[in-house]
Amino acid sequence: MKLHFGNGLLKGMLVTIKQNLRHPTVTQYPEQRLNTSRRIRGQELVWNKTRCTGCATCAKACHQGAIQIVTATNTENNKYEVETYRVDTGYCIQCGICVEACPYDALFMGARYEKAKYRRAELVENKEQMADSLDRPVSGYFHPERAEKLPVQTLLVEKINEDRSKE
Amino acid sequence: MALHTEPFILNIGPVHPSTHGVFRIRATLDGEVIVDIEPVFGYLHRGVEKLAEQRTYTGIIPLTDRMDYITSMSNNLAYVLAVEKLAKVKVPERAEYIRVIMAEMQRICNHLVAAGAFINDCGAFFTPFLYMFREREKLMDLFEMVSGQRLTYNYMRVGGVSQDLPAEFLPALRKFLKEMPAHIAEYERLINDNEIFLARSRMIGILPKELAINCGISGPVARASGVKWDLRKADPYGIYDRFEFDIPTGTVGDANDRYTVRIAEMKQSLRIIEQAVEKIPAGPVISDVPKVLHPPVGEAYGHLEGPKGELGFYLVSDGGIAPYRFHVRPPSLINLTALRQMLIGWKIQDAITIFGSIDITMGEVDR
Amino acid sequence: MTVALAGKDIGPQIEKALPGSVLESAPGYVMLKPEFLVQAATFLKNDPAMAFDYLNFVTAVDYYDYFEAVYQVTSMTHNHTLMFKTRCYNRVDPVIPSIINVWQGADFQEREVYDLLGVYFEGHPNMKRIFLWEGFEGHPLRKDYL
Amino acid sequence: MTELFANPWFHWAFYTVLLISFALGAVMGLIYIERRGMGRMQSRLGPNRTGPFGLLQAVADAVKVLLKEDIVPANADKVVHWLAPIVAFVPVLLIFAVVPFMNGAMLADLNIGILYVFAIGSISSVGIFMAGWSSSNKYSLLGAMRDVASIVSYEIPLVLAIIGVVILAGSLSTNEIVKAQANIPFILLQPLGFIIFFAAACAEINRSPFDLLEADSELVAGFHTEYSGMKFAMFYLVEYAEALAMCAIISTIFLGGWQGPVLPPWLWFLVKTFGMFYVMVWTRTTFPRVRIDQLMALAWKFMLPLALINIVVTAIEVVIWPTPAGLPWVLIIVNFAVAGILIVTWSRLMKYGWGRVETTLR
Repeated sequence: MKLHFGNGLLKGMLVTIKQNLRHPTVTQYPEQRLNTSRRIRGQELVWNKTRCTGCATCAKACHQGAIQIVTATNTENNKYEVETYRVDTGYCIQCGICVEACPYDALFMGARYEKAKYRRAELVENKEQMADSLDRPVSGYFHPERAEKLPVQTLLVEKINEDRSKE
Repeated sequence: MALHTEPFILNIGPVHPSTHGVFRIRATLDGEVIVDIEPVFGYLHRGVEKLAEQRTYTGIIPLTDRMDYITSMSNNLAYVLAVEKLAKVKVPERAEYIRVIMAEMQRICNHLVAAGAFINDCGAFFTPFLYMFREREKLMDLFEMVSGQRLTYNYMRVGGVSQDLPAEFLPALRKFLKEMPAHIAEYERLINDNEIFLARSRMIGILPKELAINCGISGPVARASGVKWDLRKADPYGIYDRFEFDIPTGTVGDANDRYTVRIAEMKQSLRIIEQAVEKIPAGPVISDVPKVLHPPVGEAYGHLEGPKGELGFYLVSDGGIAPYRFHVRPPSLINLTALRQMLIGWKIQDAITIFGSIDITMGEVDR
Repeated sequence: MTVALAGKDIGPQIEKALPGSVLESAPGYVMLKPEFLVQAATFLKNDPAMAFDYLNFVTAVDYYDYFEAVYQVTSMTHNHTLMFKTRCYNRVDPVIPSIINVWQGADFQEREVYDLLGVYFEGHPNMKRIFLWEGFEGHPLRKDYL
Repeated sequence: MTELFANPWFHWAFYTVLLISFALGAVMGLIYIERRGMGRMQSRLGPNRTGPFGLLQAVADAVKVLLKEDIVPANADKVVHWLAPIVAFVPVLLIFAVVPFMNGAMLADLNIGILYVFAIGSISSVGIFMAGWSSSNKYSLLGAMRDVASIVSYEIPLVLAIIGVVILAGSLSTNEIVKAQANIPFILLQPLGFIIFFAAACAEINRSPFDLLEADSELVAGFHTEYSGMKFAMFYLVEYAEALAMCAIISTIFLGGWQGPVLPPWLWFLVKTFGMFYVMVWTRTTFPRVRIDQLMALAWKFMLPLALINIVVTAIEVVIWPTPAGLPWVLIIVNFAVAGILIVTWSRLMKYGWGRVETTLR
């Protein structure tokens, strides 16, 4: 077997030293944030109170059993309403099947992802915590009409190329 | 006077930098030489097969994500193929193309991890690993764009895929396809001719062809031993018969062959993706499948050429909403069958190299 | 394209080579008698017209009154595949002969089946639990295990 | 001031303090160079949070490690376990005694300086072996065994590679060797010697590609697997102090030490030392690790004969061209040609794919 000792070693060393001229790939995370995917499945669910009919399709679709839903008739105005809607985000694996299952577009994946908690009990989210609001951005997962409004995802393919052209 | 020596038992793992998870090799050593090994599994056993028996056919897809977490997309596809075979579901044309693109992207993704980790096991201090992860990151961006997550995609559905590709996906993928060959060339320059790497990997851990077939070994490991067997050619599932690609094979079946086969397969995957991107038609991405599937009574074995080997799902249906029996043919586990024959006689350092060259994911071995 | 051989065609051939070994020749599979399993497997592997050199998978299914071991084999030379099965009606102490000497690939899979379903494969040199620890009670994949 | 330095006690005290602070301070610098340099080569940034440009990262790490609990394994040989880091650290510090920072600026200008370096330098492997043995951990023991094997083998090419330089310089004193390089650094006259010395030094101080004793991909952390807190910090310090010492020795005997134009001599010395270390970082970034038997083979079958041939060639050259005046171009060309031819031809004798041992369980 042929062997020119040192040839391959030098070739490799050339590759590594050349990296010094290129832009590093990394992002300085807390300061420098990239846009996530428009379809991001964040660590929460966003629930729209007005659209939900309490049909519990999401709870049936959830194979983790993370969604608890209790509906009752309100005797005062004789309306059928959702009494409890609770998601244990500790059990939730963010698969998005509940969102796909919802026939009334009342359930969305949230776009937030920094949701670490100190206690397991805090991971259970109730109706109020899940409600659709401004500080709770909704992801475009399975909802293309929502996805269009979100910022475009930062892609590494494009980011690094940009940086290289600047140099 | 001969020195009195005793064999020495070393537990490599379950928590060890090079066992790719929580694998344990109970090695009997004579000095540095391995005399006997016993692989010990089960540290990541989660009972996927039992769990799946209580879930709907759609609900199992996220479980398959978590089996081999490096190749989630291929796992999804293999499972979905099995269910489609069982329930006789047709898949729209566009979905077939999307599936091919995704599966091949996943193959590149896996081979980048496998090759990088293998060189790391040879002792390189993370440089090839990080270079390869840089490109993997680009692919994961694309996966994230499509499915919303970076590792557990849950994208395939029975009868198609969950959502159509976003508009910005194909341009980004084309950009990636354009720059990837240069990156592969860079890896090759970095390590392929490196004498130390060759000395560590060439003619090490030879797996003979007959043994590979007899042990049921599949995927790049078998192909490196000269078994020209690729389910994409031998049993073309989906629309693989429409694409033109080669099956790279090795000659001797050593660790270096397994590495070079993976690099060559990445190039072939790029070729397939290029063809698929050219030809992808418009149209629906999922056929009309009921949300809760009731496949007819029967059984089906759906398999595909996963990045690690033949990944198959054997499903038995009793007509209910959940499979009666859900069995996985895990390539990672079965590729380890010949591990003992491959390791005996080599040194501990070689053991790590050979083990790394097989490329397993513990999530799939133990399930 | 891999040709899935019909059990109806292959069953009689196995029966011819090993009289009394085939119980049923269904379209999708061949049902073998457990006593003849190893011989039939050897025949399937060595017969030049069959040449099933590659074992896809081994598993077992619990049907309450019997265990069914399922084998899928492929021939890389002829590119055809066959599924054959065998049954064991003993629920307390089910035993099926091991085919590890025919296809070594069955090694871990038979151990897995033993671990999770409790079907003992006779003739396997290292028949012990693979995923669960020694001393684990019961076999989780059995339908009566809760 | 001069009288003050003439006082041996003052000289001794001054240089002792200087050397210890230099060793400790420069180790911080080396860690910074290693982590940042390697980070950039791996397409990332390296530590950049603590202090300006991450300069204080090493300090922060040191503080963190010192505050950690000191764990001694239950089955460990406690006394040996405790002594090991000290036994490993002290000899490394002693090496600096003969490193000339400027003309004559050294603790002791021994007339056998080079010999002293290697005599002292290999003692730290005793400390490493003590650590591996006393930890009662199999990985530690394997790592320590590998270290002893590699040290024993690599001492020989290491010393033989230097003899060429000693023949050229005509002295064993480090300061004299530097003075002899006034015209031309010995790397040009001894290219083969330099390559062998560099590789052997990497093996001696266990840097990649010969870092077998702490091979993180197979031996977890080698001999210091069971060390934590302060004692771990000591080993960390030993590792980098050894690298610093070796780089200083290489720059002294091959790169002309403090000799150099424009810049002050001590700065030249530091630049060369740190530059040499950067080369070590560079090789560590690029190369995989060799196997233990390949490591031995490299020492005995490749470096030892080449080092011997190098001595013979140098001796012949010294006889033919006794005192080269100016830049001896002929010598340089001949030496480089000899080095190239020898490496290429000798490497053809090596082959891939050996190392399998037929074993039976005894």
